[in-house]
Amino acid sequence: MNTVGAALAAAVGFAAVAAAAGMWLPLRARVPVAGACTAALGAAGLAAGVAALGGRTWSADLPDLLPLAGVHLAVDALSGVFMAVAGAVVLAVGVYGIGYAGGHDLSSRGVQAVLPGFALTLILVPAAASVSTFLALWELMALTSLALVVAEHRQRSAVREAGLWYAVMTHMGLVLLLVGLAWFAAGAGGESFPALRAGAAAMSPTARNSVFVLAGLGFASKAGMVPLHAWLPRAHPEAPSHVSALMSAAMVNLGVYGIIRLGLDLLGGGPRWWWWLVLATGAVSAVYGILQAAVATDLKRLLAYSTSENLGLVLVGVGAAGMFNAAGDRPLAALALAAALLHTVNHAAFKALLFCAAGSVLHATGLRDLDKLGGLRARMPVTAGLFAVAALGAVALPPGNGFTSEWLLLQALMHGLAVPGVSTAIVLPVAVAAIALSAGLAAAVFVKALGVGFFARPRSTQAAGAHESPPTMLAGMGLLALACAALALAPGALAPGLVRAGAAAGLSDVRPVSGEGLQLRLTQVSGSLWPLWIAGALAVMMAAVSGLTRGLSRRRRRTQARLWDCGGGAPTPRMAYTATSFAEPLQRVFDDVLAPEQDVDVTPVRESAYLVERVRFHSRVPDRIEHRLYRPVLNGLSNLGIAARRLATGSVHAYLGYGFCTLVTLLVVLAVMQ
Amino acid sequence: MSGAGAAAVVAQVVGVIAGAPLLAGLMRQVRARMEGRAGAGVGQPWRDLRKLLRKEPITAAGTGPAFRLAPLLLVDTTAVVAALVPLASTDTPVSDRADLIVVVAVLALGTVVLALAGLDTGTAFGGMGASREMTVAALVEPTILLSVFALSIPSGSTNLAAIVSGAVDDPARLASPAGLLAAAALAVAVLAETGRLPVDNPSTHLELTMIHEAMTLEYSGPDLALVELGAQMRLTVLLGLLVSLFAPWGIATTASWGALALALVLLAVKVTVLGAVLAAAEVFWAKVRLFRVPELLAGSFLLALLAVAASFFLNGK
Amino acid sequence: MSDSAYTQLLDLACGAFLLAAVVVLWRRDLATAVRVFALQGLALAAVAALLGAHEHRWDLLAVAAGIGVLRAWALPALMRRALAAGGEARESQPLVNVTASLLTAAALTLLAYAVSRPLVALNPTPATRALPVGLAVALIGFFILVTRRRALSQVVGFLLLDNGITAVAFLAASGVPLIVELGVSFDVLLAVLVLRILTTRMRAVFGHTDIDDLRELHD
Amino acid sequence: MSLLRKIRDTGRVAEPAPPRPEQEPPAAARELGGSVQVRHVDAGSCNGCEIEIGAAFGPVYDAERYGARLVASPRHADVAMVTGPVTRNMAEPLRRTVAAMAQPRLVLAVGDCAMNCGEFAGGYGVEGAVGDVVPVDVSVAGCPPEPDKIVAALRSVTGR
Repeated sequence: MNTVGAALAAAVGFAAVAAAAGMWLPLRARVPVAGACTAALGAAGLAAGVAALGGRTWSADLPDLLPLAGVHLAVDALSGVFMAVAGAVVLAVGVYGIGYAGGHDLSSRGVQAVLPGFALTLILVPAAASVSTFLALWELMALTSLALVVAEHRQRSAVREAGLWYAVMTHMGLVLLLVGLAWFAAGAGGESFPALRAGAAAMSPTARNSVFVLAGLGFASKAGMVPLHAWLPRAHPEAPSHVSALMSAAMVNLGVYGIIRLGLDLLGGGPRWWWWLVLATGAVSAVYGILQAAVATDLKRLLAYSTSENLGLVLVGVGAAGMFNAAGDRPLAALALAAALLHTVNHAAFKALLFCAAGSVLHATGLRDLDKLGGLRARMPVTAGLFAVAALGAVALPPGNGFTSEWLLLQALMHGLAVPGVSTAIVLPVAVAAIALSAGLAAAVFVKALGVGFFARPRSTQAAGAHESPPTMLAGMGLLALACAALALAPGALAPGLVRAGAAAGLSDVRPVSGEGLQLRLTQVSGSLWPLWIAGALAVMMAAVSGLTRGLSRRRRRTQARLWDCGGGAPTPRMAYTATSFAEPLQRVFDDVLAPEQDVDVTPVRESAYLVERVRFHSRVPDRIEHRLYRPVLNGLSNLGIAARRLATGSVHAYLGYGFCTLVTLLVVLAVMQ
Repeated sequence: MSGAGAAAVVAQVVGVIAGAPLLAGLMRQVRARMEGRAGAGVGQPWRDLRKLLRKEPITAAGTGPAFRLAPLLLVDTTAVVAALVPLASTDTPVSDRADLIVVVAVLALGTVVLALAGLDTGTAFGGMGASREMTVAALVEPTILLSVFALSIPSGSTNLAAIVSGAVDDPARLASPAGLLAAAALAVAVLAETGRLPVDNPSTHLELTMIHEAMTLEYSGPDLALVELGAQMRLTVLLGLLVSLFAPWGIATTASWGALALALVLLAVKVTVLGAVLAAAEVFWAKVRLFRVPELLAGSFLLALLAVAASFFLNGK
Repeated sequence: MSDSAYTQLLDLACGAFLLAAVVVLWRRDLATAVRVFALQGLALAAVAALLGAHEHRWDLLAVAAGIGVLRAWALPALMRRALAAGGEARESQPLVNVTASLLTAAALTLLAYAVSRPLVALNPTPATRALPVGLAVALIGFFILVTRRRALSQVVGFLLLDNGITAVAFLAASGVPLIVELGVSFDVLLAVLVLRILTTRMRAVFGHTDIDDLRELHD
Repeated sequence: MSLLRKIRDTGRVAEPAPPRPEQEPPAAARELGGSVQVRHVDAGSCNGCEIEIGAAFGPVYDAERYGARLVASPRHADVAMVTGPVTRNMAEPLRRTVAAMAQPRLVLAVGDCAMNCGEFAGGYGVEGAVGDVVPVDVSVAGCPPEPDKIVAALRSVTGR
């Protein structure tokens, strides 16, 4: 029972204690104790992940725990990455939850008991080593997260609708997963992952392709990829913020883990078109997600779409890794996979912090709409500062942590041309363009979120009445900010772990990335990134420039003055740019992709049609894919339902007749088919 | 190596800081002469900066740290880029850290911080400028990164020193279609990034047509000096980058003092010529409506994509 | 008991079994239907007894006796009491006229033979060769359920279906374990009780037991 | 290319610079050191002075060669070039504009209306001359003043 096993056991123990505390302790003690135990659970998960990243593998079989097939657990470096990420996020969110759950009705027994369960499943899913264990934990995760998503349904009716969407789509994904993995287990003649690995080669290509596509669709919908992303921008805004932080920073990564484990490790790579599909979905999700984020005015909906974008970038990395592996260039594949994993870690850090900050804004003002916020920097300086740190990570610019992984991803794609084949020559530039566009738009999105949301003056009474969040929330967010800073300045520390994870996923053991300044050493690729040096240079140069200007300028006393109002009287907060107006140029540039809807209704005065009493303008940017894809499907189903209702005539004979006819036709078919 | 290399870095930074206003003055002078005016002389920008440094700094009520730090960060990021980019010599202590993607990202950081400052004032013009600036910056990003991709193919790395020394070794690479296409794409991207004429008119007075200028309406005194210096330095560094990428003759590849001095002189000449050509060309251009800018950027994106395709299909890497 | 006698008796029993089902389909009069159903119960008991004797398994004989008691005497008695409680004795105009139903019964029997050919090929003993008969009776029972209007004929159809299934069980695998047999029989008994209560309530409400009046169960 | 040929043919349009005005620049202008950014404020003018100011910054008189430049925001400006009598509704905006300018700042009153309400003296809508609303440092007489007088006034501020 090496450190990984001990840590996991501790995690399970803490989860049990936390759940017990959540259920039975009185209200006042319940939230702190449950929160503390959840944080300890996260710490244990983090320890397990880091130990696994250090190279220690561990496996365990508990035959009697799950009735038929028993529980098989195995932890290697690849699952270590995702366990460490989940553990760290659970640790921070556990601490944050103590302060956040105080308000709303999140301190009820149900929520406080289910949260540790959800956190535990997040840590255990990467450790599953057999199809039945994996599916059991996956379903447990889906159920607990659903219970948490609808935690606030008494307050807002939209929560119920979001919960419905979330439940239906997660379980449709589970069905796909179930069919895919069952087919795989049947084809490979074994249920545990080692058996699957052994049997995968013997399976027929059609079986392998359909297993990958089916299970891949299930995992892609969990990762929020575009055609199946509709639940993400609905569930995240309605879920309590610390739950959506957990979901966005840890749960969606498991979709990526699934694709890597299934595609690269269990199925052993597969043909090139698989990975072209993964890359294409990732790129399309990245661009579409960030476009929707650019025009979103609800802060948490914006962050949810940004999750879809970042996961898209990760899948571009995974797709590239698969393509290079399929073309035989294993070191480059290891590099692309390392980039994808590093971006997953970075995204988890800054996205969790963003959601926690959005939660503390919601906690303080009760608002999520950026158009009504504003002026929070003066009233909530610490939250604004932490949001800025996370936004710096999210815009993927140098001192931030998002930049290191995006740089690595671009290096992997840019040096993919050495791989023979025309398809890579066409796919890679388009992928680089997609990443670049999404990075550019991400910058616009987070300037909007930070600038419109926090700066200038408040545009509503609630925003004006905002107050700083309680200390535990700030502590939770502080932990995440430290993680962001550490990842930004010293990503090299993660390099050996990522290389081991790549090897565990079946790629080469050549060390593409080395630590100490995140150098790149490959046969035809050379390049190095010195994030610490860049941050240092920026700081030194800043000091020099400010010293120089202070020295040269004659009048040093700063005077306060009113804003320049073109002489027409003090500008009211309503004149400032809101999220909608900020996004208007982008919306107009991409209007054929976004298809915004605007309706103006004019109510004339009763006496004469020429005198207008009131003009109401309403503009909305619907999610076009939902309109084009989901609505027809739902309409089709409801028409089918209506048609089926006509069958129910009420006569017993008709019903018996239907049964009889189907039986007879089936028998005829059976007879004919012999 | 370190003596001459370090000197090269210092020379580059000082050269860019000192030379940027002169280049701006020269461009205004060329433009004035072509418009028949006498022009205010090349030293006018320096006089403006000196006067602004003497004036009283005013901070608008209700603005936060973003408003105060943005001018510093704008000059700071451009100065760090000036240190990184191999304008005068490719063999400097920082040349292995000069990655083209890092350079592009550091410049983008300056744009983002200035946009945040525009929003921080809370005035209508600040928000408008920030929104337009971020839209243009978001649309320029694909073009720049694809031209970086095209440039990195022949030398196998995105490290600037490797690209430039590679270009110095075999100049045929620059005449190849890939090189020309990448140059055209990067040129349009530089115009958009620095807010020159087709995209944004730097010398406009009508607030509604501004992009870059609208964010800085609230600055005065030393802050305004830094903002103007930052804009001019950004133009100089990017023109220098274009010159060292596509006309690298005379750049010092060895760390000898003589080569360094020659390289500095040649750099100044080349950037001056390029600035004059840009100023002359601007006389013929008019500012494009904001919603025709995406067409311009889409065109340059296509050029960059063709550059990548050309470099792949032609030399059959 | 010599093999040839055993096979002849078995075929005789199965023939009677199938014939009873056809006669129930043919005759519209409910009393005769119940009587013929009792005969079919006896035929089924005979099949079970023959199998038990042939394979010298005493539990089978006990099961055969149980079936005989239940399906030849108990269920018909219950149905006769329901008939005696009043109401019409004849089946009103069924949905499918008698000739068409007889032709359908023929088609169903052919279908049963076609479908069970692979089953018989598995282990061609005299018992399994008669398997299609059980399947045909089950299908005919289902057909009666679908096409007849009277509640009582529905009961008869249901019981025919069950007899068919039990016959298939016996012929294919010489009977199901005792426990399963007991369970099934008990279910059948319960079903008949429920249906009997249904008929009495229908008669109380509608005055007749025509199924078509149960129309409210739709939107 | 016809534009290029036109540029070559027209050549320099700006007239040779007249000698520098010998009067001392006002106290506040000494720190400007040859670079003046001007913010034009129309406080109720009949637009005659605006045309002349336009001519002053045009190619012929070319006030820019002496270091003067029109800017959009008073924050950037050193000189507020005010034209026309100050009407009642422009009084407060004019005060706010001058207050928004960073020290050292000057006010340049252009035209008779700015100096002493000119034609519109005593009008019911007129608050007074520019001098009554904000302290004036330099003033240019004339209705409208010739462009070279405006350029001379600007040169007295820039000192070039």
